Amino acid sequence: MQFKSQAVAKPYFIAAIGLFVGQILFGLIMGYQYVVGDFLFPYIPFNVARMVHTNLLIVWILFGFMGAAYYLIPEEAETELYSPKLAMIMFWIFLVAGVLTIVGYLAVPYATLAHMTGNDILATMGREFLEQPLPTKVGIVIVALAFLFNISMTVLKGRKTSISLVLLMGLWGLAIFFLFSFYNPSNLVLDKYFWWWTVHLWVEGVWELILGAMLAFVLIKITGVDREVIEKWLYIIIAMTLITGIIGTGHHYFWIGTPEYWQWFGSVFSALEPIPFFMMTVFAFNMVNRRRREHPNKAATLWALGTGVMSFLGAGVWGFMHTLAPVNFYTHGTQITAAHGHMAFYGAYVMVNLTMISYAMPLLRGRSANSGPSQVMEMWAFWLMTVSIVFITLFLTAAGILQIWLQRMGSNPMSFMEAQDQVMLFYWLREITGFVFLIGLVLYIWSFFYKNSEAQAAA
Amino acid sequence: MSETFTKAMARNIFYGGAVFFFLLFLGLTFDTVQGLPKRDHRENITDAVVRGKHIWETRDCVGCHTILGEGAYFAPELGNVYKRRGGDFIKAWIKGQPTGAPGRRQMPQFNLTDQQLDDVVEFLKWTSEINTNNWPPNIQG
Amino acid sequence: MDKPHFIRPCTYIWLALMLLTVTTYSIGEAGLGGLTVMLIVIGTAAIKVQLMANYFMGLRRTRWLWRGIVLGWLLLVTGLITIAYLSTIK
Amino acid sequence: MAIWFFIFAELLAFGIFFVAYAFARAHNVVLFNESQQHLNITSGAINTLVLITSSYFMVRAVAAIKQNLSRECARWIAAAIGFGGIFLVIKLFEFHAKFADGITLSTNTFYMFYLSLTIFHFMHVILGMVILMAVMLKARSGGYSAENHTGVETGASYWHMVDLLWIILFPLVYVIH
Repeated sequence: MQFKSQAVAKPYFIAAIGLFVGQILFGLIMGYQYVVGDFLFPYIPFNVARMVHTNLLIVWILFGFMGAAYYLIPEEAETELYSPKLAMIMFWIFLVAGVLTIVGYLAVPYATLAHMTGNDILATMGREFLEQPLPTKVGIVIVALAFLFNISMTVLKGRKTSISLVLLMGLWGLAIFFLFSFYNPSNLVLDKYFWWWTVHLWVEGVWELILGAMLAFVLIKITGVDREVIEKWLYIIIAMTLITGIIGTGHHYFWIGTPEYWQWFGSVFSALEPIPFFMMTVFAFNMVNRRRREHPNKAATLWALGTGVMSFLGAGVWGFMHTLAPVNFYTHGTQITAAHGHMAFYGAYVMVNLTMISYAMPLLRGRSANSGPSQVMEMWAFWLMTVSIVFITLFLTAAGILQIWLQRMGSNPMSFMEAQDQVMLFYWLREITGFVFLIGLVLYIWSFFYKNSEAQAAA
Repeated sequence: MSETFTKAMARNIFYGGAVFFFLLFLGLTFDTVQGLPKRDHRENITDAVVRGKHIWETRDCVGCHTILGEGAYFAPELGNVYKRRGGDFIKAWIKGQPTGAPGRRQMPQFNLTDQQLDDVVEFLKWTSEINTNNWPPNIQG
Repeated sequence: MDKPHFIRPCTYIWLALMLLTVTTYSIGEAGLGGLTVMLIVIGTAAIKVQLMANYFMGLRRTRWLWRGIVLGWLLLVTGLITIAYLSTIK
Repeated sequence: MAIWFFIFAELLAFGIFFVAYAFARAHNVVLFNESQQHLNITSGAINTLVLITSSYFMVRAVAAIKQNLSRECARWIAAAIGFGGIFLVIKLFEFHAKFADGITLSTNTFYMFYLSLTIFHFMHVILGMVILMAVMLKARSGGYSAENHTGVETGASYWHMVDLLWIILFPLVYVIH
């Protein structure tokens, strides 16, 4: 850790992992509700558990992105952070706002929460991933602006590298596209059209810039390969990301009332979207093979390589499976979408955050890497979590295919609930695998404390 | 053909490509927004439909159901439920929840007034008449 | 510094491309249709692209790999187009 | 090396669209043939000649810079940009005529393909001209030499690719049926 102010990243990482645990717990609750419908009803109905699960996911990934920025921007810009104090204030505001929102979801019926928080003035609630009350949404904008001000000023007064510029573009893009969540027209088609500007242009647009910048930073530090080479790869990868991803938004505009030409543009461009993820995998393995130093943090290297592979599998392959319009006609709104969602989110954004945390946390605690045994435990955590996500995706894909076959094909298709009863087996298997994932996560956290006292290697 | 390829060239391709395709996307968005009125029969958006959408959002129905295929996959698709079941069934179903059947998926009781129930049905009726390029594949949704 | 060797052939290539375009245009203007005409026109387009790639883009002077990819792309695209058109004939 | 990667990405995208056009036509031949009659084939042919000539100018530009004649190179690029401009003007007239007839992306599948392919290509011509403009300015100020002129070659290959795509697009959309 070269700069004092990088220590600001530590609370962000800790909060991120804390919220991650919360997300997985609610995931397990929902997984069980799929098989035992009235579990925890009426205290935590499924839609409330889902709000908590998805909102915790997004908030903990944002915490991870902010922590990563607070760690790598000073090091890239070779200067102290503009205002560590502002960063800490924003940390508490964002954490408190997040926790209050989750408590609000759980403690009060959603309609009451909406009434209490001014949803009648400006209705922005009740949409997937954007269920947050108005004050929380405004709070997110304030925190984001303060955060962007803080790191932008740091870069302005320091060295400007491609990695920090790309990260800034990604984070500024994230804040700008979040503004579309305030636009909620009464025409459902327009509402959905611009809702995707927040969701799709996040996860298949600017977030991939952030993913690329973070991965490039970690790879430079771990492999010691020349910065010029890594940053050239970074630019080509994110060029392909935006070239394919922007018009790729069209694969959400097949069936929501938008004109038919989107079926052609959406299919063609989103079919090309796996290319940048494939390039990222080749990039990661290429850099690690051509490494010029043996970095002691083997676990972080494994995470970096895993990010490439799993994001290509989850976002690329599983995305391509149901992105072409004729296929999507049948898979739209089924468990296939859920399967893609799980592996894509884990493979791209969860893993890149865990890569960053796995690389930066030891440095923040005064050593270049954790001890041998703790790294072994961390690798166990890596494989447990990654393999269980693969199985969850396989089970949901199987459930999805069967659901399509029963509910949408053939001469006398079943009703929704009849079809769901036929795929219960896969939901049981998914729930069990979810517990394996939890074990992996617990191991991951434990590995930071396990047998680390004596391995006090110099930072 | 020279083999050297500088980072500056890669950066220019990134900027050029991003701006190019974002402009193209804006153009397509302009054309879509222009053409939407002919497809989404927005002239039928009555006050009831607006109130119905507000109820749909403030009860977070999208937390369990999908509408036009988007949302949660825990409960049936409601984009075409009006055609599948009709308004009266929908109102009776909402009023009669939760079923309380052990082990079955439960829908909360939202205690909607009759006016609110009519509004929700109007919203679902309007949604079912959007030209979605004849999705879903069948009435089951 | 004498004139680069490739100016003269490129001028001829340019004229050839112009000529081929005019023939395609005249076929189109005459409104001719049918299998043979379609094959002629697609063949002309393929030749023009190959000339363009080899001479104008200078692929003749680069490693075999790049020419292979462009040629492969060209064959694939024109081949699939021909298949699509043939499927409508029978 | 990677400029070629970017050119192949463009070729891939256009290639998929060309094949999609061909197979979409296979499903409704009558509609495609009928709508194709309304296209202004003369304007398409002239545009092809214009672009080929413009490409030829870029070949001469590369030849000039290889002889260290940077001012002459800049003049050839200017000519290429000029002809690119002519292409855009002809195209705009053609689009204007179509839009005046009330034809849009949603009229029918043929016009959807015709408009999206030609507009997508139209924007590539504009992007190509922006690149050539940058290269010309640098060439005029002596930025290139016989030993170091990758910029000119890169600009030239991109411009040739844009012309190459049109060489396929013209017969495919305007002529064969």
